[in-house]
Amino acid sequence: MTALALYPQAAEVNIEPLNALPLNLVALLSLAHHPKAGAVVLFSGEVRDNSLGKAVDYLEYEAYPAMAIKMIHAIVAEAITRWQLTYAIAQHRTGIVKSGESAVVVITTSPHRTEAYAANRYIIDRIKHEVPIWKCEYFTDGTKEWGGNCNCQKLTGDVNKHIYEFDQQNKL
Amino acid sequence: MTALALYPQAAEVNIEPLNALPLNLVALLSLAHHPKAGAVVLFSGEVRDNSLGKAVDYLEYEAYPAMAIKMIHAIVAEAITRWQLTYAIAQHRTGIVKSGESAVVVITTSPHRTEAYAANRYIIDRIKHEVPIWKCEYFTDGTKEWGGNCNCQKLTGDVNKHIYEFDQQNKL
Amino acid sequence: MTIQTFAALKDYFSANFEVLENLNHITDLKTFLVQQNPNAEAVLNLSRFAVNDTFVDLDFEIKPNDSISIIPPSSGG
Amino acid sequence: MTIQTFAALKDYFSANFEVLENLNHITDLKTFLVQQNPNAEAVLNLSRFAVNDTFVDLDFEIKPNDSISIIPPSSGG
Repeated sequence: MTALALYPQAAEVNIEPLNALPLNLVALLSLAHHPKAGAVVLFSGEVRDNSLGKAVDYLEYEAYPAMAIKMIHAIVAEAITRWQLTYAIAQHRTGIVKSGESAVVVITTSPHRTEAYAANRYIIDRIKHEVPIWKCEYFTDGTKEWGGNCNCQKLTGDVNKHIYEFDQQNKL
Repeated sequence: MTALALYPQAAEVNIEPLNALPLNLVALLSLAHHPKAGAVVLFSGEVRDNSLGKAVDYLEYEAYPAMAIKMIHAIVAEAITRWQLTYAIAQHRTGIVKSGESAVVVITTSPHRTEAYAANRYIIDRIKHEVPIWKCEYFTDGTKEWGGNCNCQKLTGDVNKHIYEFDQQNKL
Repeated sequence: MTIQTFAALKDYFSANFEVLENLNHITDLKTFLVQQNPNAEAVLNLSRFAVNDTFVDLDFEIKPNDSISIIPPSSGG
Repeated sequence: MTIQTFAALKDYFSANFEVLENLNHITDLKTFLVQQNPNAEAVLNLSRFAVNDTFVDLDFEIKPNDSISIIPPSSGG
């Protein structure tokens, strides 16, 4: 038994991709420390108090769990392999989320920082474009509206083809 | 008095750029929520248990506070203006930091995620290249070595000219 | 075949329903649903189709016992 | 003028010392310090100079009461 055996293989930590309760960023971040990881990047997507100029009361997130859970696991696993991460997790809220609360968190760690940043951005971009999760915005004036973040079809002509901000960054 | 007056202008929160005690990522992250911020990005630079193949016992960070504090404040302020951030802070450890502990934390928030990621990377790159902070690595074999992260002079021929990873990313 | 709809699509269709018509391909199902509710055409044009939880193209061949999910554009995060 | 050194430079010079010689520019100070300790030449070539806490170039003119900091390459983070 070597000293290294004392540390879990952090990349394998298993986190539920969907969560109906408030996301515990602190607990998730505390899992991310790893003796081989020099860089930890956390992204939290939080609910703003306005959307396109209208005052937002709260959001409600609907997911199709059967596909969403598998897809988030696959996206995270792909990022771990591609950037040789020491650790990566992603977790998305379902249900009602209020202004200032976190709707989604992505944490990536790697020996050096370039990989942790790139993988983090890759994971959130793919989740936002592909994973069957939808937000409904409830405004303070009593109206509601289903959000439509992904408009790629207008540009690609194919609902299954997406344009990722991650790739756009790399092309600049 | 409007409803907005209930919220602090988060970008102005004043954090000491240097800290001789363990960095409290949780407390710093909890300051970052803001009703206008849809994206929160946290970077933590942590001490690895190895450096160039040698087992690291701990690091010791030395800073020149008179210049380092002013420079970190200026870099963060510049990033806030350039990317119109709702909030940004950076804090660097001094003294002895052990494996798995955070040596530096940068938090940026903005309405949308592209700006929070870009500003975060910009701040950490400039801190690492420019700010008078130095690490001495103490290895488990009893030897020590001053780290020399910034080698830009070899490429630019000028100790005052740096090559930032941030700009390299944008050129890809 | 059984159909599941989500989010904005539920303003036009039930969350779960059965289609008994003899439809060969996903594109036929889409045409059928537009006939049922012409107001849903715009959102159906933006939606992806999954058969047994795997995304498929419009020319995918449907079997009678397939479970089909119609997925409006994602808006997570 | 007073000199402050940091990090690896302290293996070659005191952390704080005074230079009484009449030196006109930063480059003259650098030459003087290399003469004092030839082993420090490599690290001095990589270091930045600051006068009264502002980075300056080698042709910067020094005044007798200036406080000069010699800054080895940063290695924070």
